[in-house]
Amino acid sequence: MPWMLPTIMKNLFSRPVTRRYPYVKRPPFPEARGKLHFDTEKCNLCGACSRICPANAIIVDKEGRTIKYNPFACIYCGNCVEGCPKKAITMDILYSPPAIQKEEEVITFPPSTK
Amino acid sequence: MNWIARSRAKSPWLLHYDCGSCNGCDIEILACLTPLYDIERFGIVNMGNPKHADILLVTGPANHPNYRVLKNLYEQMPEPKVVVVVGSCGCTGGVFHNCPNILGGIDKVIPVDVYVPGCAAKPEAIIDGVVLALEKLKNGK
Amino acid sequence: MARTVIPFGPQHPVFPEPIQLKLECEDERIVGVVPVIGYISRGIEKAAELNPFRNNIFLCERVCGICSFMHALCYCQGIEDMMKVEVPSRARFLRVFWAELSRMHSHLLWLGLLADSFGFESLFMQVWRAREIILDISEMTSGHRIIQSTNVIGGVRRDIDEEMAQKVEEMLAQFKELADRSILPTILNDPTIKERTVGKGILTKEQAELLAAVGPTLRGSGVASDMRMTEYAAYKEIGFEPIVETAGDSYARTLVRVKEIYQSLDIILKALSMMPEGDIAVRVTGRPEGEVVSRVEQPRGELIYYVKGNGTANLERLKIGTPTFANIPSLLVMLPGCELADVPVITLSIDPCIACCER
Amino acid sequence: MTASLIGIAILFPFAAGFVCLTLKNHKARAGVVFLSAIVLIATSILFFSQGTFPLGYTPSHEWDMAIFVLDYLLMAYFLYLGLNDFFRNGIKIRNVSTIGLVLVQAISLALFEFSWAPELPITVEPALFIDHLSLIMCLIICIIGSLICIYGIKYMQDHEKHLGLEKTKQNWFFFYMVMFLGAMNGIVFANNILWLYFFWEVTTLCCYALIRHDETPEAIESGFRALWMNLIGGVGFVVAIILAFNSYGTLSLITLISNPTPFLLLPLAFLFLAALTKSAQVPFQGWLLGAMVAPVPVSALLHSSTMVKAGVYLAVRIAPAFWGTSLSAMIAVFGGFTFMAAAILAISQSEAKRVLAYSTISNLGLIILCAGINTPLAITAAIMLIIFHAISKGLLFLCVGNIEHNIWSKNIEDMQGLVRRLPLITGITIAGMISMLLAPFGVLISKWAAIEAAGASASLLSPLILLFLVIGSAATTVFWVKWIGRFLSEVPSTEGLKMEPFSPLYHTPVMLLIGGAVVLSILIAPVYNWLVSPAVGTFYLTTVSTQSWFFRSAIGCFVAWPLFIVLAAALVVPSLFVKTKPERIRAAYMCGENVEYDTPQFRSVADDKFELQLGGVYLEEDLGEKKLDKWFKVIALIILLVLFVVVLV
Amino acid sequence: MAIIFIAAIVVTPFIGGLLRGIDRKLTAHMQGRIGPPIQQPFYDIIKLFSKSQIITTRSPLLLVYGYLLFIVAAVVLFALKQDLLMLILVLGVADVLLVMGSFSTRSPYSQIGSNRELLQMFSYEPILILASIAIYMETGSFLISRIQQPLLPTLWPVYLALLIALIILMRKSPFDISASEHAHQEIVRGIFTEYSGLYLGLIELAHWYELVLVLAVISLLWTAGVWPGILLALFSWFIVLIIDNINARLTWSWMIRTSWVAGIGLSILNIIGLRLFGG
Repeated sequence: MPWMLPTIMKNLFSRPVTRRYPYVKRPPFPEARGKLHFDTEKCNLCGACSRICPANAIIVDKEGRTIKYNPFACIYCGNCVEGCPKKAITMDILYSPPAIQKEEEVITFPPSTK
Repeated sequence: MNWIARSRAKSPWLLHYDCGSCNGCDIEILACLTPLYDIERFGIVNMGNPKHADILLVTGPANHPNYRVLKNLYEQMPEPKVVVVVGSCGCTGGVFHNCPNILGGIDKVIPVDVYVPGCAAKPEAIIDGVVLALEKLKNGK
Repeated sequence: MARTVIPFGPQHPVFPEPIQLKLECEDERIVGVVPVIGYISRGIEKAAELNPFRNNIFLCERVCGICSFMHALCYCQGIEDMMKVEVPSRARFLRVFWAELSRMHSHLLWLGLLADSFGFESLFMQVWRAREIILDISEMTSGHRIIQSTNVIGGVRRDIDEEMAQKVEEMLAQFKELADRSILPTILNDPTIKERTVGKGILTKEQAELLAAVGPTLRGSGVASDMRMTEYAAYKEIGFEPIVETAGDSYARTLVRVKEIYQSLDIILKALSMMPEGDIAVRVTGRPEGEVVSRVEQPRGELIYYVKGNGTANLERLKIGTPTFANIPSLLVMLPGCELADVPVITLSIDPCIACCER
Repeated sequence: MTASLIGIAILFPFAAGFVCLTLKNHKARAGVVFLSAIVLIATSILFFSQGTFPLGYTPSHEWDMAIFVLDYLLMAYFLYLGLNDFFRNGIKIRNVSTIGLVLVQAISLALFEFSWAPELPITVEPALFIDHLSLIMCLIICIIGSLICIYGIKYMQDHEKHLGLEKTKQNWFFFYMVMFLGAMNGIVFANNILWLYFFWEVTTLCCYALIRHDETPEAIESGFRALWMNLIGGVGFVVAIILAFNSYGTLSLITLISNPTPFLLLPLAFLFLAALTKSAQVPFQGWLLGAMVAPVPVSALLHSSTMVKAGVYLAVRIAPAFWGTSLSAMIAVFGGFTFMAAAILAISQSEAKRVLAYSTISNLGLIILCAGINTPLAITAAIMLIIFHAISKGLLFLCVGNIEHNIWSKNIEDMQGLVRRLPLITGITIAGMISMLLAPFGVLISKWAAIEAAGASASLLSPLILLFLVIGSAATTVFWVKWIGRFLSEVPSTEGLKMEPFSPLYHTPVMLLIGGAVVLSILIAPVYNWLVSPAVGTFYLTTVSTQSWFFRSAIGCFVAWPLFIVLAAALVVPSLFVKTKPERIRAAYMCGENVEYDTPQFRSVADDKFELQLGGVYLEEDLGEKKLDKWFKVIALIILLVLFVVVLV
Repeated sequence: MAIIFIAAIVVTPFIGGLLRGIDRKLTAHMQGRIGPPIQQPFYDIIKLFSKSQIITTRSPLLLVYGYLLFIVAAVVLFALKQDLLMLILVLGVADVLLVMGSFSTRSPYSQIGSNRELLQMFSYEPILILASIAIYMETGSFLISRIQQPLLPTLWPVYLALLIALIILMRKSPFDISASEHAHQEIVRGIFTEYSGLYLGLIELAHWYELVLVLAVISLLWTAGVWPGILLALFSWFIVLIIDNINARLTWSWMIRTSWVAGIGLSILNIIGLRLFGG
């Protein structure tokens, strides 16, 4: 009945609100939570992030000096960012892209200088 | 042939099944249909019926009762079909990795073509994932 | 007479989430309903015993994506109670802010689904278009559209500064304008909507009390009961009156939720204006010991967390009592006698959240 | 030649009936039935090919006397039946009304014949009058009736085996069955109204006896109901005879019809009353529904070629006499109301035979509506409906009988997916239903003609008639298609169809009938030219032309055979293209909880398997018999009352 | 004649498909979206034709061809300006075949959908038949070729009734009960649940024919020249789109009530009027 009529007529004669996503990308809000980045300079491979990760997405290998980060398990909560004693983890504002293969990200650290 | 491939890529119909996610990805899939994202631009329609669908969008990790439902639905879809998993928990188990009733990622039940990470995945990510899936659909898998 | 026995769900376009109703109908009149739940049972309560208690916040947030903030809030309030932590008052106001924001988003989401369940596609689109504004506020203030993830034990993780508050107010005004113009008049007046909802799925006051319905389902039947009346977080300072409708049908429940959207809008604005200065969190040390019951008002009704700690980093027991689970008995009273076409409408009128319900 | 053919058509069945009665041996009896069927079919076809019509024929006057005596004997027998029941079971509606109605009939007839009539017995020249309408009826009776009798041979064997009877009653059964055909031939040939009346009452007797054949309490009750309701028609008949003779001085039906006068309307109205009780129109539909307790061949016979067809035959026969009067318009309204009411009531029925019964009542209402509209196109529609309805309905009853003997149920819900279990008979049944339901089959061509005729009718009541017509035809679609749906509702399976064993006595009649329905529908133009057009042409100017086999009336055109080509293409094309490979077969959609593809089960509570049950729509609450039946009866009675008031005024 | 014959078969689906495409575009715009491109229905149908076939039972597949062929037959009958009433009966045949087809699988939703489709026929068939009779009363013939004058001035109540039938036939809100355009509905595409791939494509194709046919029947109400009729049909089509977007879906009992009281009522009143005041 006519109660919706003004709205649809207004919509019909004005520009659609649709954001043409793949062609027009709106930058995410500055506070948005996205992919993790590990700073190999600051990190001392203490493993705190691995212990507090609720999704088991970070595996720290102290001997091999690598961090395995699985973006397909990460829940983007930011717990590791806050829990890192060295503040070595930062969060991107962009989400991890979809993929055809689930590939873990392996961050390799330079050999220990100490 | 070219026409067929083109049409396949231009007219993917979705089937969405929630396998035990927290709902976050589900409502983001629904949000994709709505004016702001409007995936009908790409000819995508949410069908709700496996027999009409080309893309199976699965959210959430597989568990025991869902396992067979998912298999049934997948079986009832006509070829060519692709499976897109939305959300970290569907990809690997995610935050539910140690829940007792969880089998793990969807790929333990049916073959998965595209993984969309995120918790909850953003509509943009879902659109990206579906576009990736279209490439597969185009070639008739 | 010929009887029809069919499965309604788990994969069914009406339900975004899997639940099955085993329906028995004569012609299209429902004569029997048996709900089948457990399709998305993940075992979160058990998993919560395996995780460190601080990590459980993230697990609880993912009990249900729609009301994730409420779950975390309830869990944090429980732990804080147990550990006798005094939460800073700014944090309490911020909690109210996000709680009401997620209530608005949840109710709008539900309103869209309801519109879609009776085939009113353009209303669905309008509602979800308005909802995007709320989600933008959420992303702007917390970093994510739905899973705000701002609770920690002892307060909140993020702050809202003056500039951001200004922006939120602008966006809310924009939302209000949109809702006033296109959504509210349709829902209040449209005869086809009334045809589909008025008198459908009646739950009387007595039945509602007897079957322990909660949330808008209960308030739609004329019982003024709302956990916010217990004045957790900052509801005491802000002040709160529950919204009650007396008809007890699907339309009454719809009205309750629509009015709550406006109420939440007011509460958010109040919270922003009354927000005191100060810390947003206190540092909490130690391990939880003892047991506690924590209750908050989720968009769907009363949410109960029972937490038992034993002095270790892991909890001994976490029990979640969810509103949808409490409302299913009422649903089974509402459904028999209605038509098959009304099943989606009535089912959605309790706003089922299966993810909550089955954990 | 013609005289002997007439004699065979009427008397041979009586004789054969008596032979059946005396024979105790099943095989011999079957032989006699078979023989009489062949004789009757041959007679009717010979008659059709030899005769020049219309023709009058008067047998010797002894026959008049015989019929005069037999009339009273018959009434005495009815009286005996009523009294017998009265002394055994006490006062009941059934025996009181039977006794009362017989007495009214006998006394008024006796008063008329013994005191007013100038001679005894009243003779009419010619006593028998046969035109194309009679011929069409004769063909229907002899061919379809005989096929039903042949079917009855095997059916009654199985029926009695199922009931576990020790002593067979088949001799009585076939006595009445075969005699019925003779009486019907008598009705359609008679010109002397007294003769017509006699044969009319014989059919009532046969009908009563056949309905109570199984002697269950329900069968006896139904038999009596058929008896007394038809006796109401008998009373109408007697009144009509007296009135007609009073104002006209003759009992020649054909004279009455060809010289209509305003005085005639009242006797015609009473004749119409007789016709509509016989045709079980609302509010007299009770007896025909009750008759469903009888064995299937009886129902088939009552519905297709005998009994109820006598009523509509009479209505169509006397239609020219009330052409253009208000009675005609009221008859159309009455018929239209029955058409609608019966079709709507049929929706809520779940028993196969009751659905068929309501469908018959509905179609007879349509025929009466056409008689009431009374334009050449309408009468054409009425006659074509009589033909095609007889074929299809006879067929459907026989099919249901066969199905009943396979699944031992008459409930539509039990016929779910029967197309897989009994492909042959179910396929024929569906084809028969489609021939009742869809264009371009004969029934629909007739319905098309009826709607166009109703639209063109000049009567002020035509909007009302149209309303009944459109709602009725929509309701017809609903109840047929949902039944077809039950048959078709099958479970996916990789196995091919396996035909059930062919049983000649069961399957031959139905195959002949469905063949007839299809062929006659395709050959609608020749059928019209050879049979219908002359029948209409006796009293009306025909307006239909069949150029290039299109059925073209003055106001419209129905192209039947091109649609048959489409239909043939719709059957042939897919059977060439559609290939079902087993690996492509999937389960039906059950929200993902289907168990196996070939079982109608789903998983539900506690992971158990549950049977999927699917009921059709019955709309019991909105359109059920309980709710509507009494209202329909009241409205029909009011229409009937108005009809008589209109005539009197 | 042969040219009309072939043109009717070949051109009609293109018009129908285009109308469906514009329909989706306009609907999207009314909802504030961009919507699919206008050629989207053609993409859909080609995709459906190219999908692998999965089947439940054999008989629906057979009946789908019948459905399509009879609708095409009805279109041809219209193009050759044949009897309007016969055309409606042929359309009825097509719909019955579709219903029979989806009855042929023991599947809960397709059975419920078929039952509802039957009730839809129950609702709109009387309106169509009465409309043809009203047109007859004005022109004196059921043949389409005899319609020469604008009928709308005297037949406007019939036109309103036909709008109700048009909503039901286009499967639009508030009467899209047997298989809705809106995916989130209680019976999962109801009558079409068990069809897939090629057969769903054939049904879609048949719908295009049906849409054009019904609009063509409406255009008969104004036959002065070519354009007024077409404009009337397009206007009605647009009205239906708007009604679709401002209403909730209703139940079947409501549909029968509306179409009988309003649809049949208007038509009958119109016929009574014609009967009383000339025509």
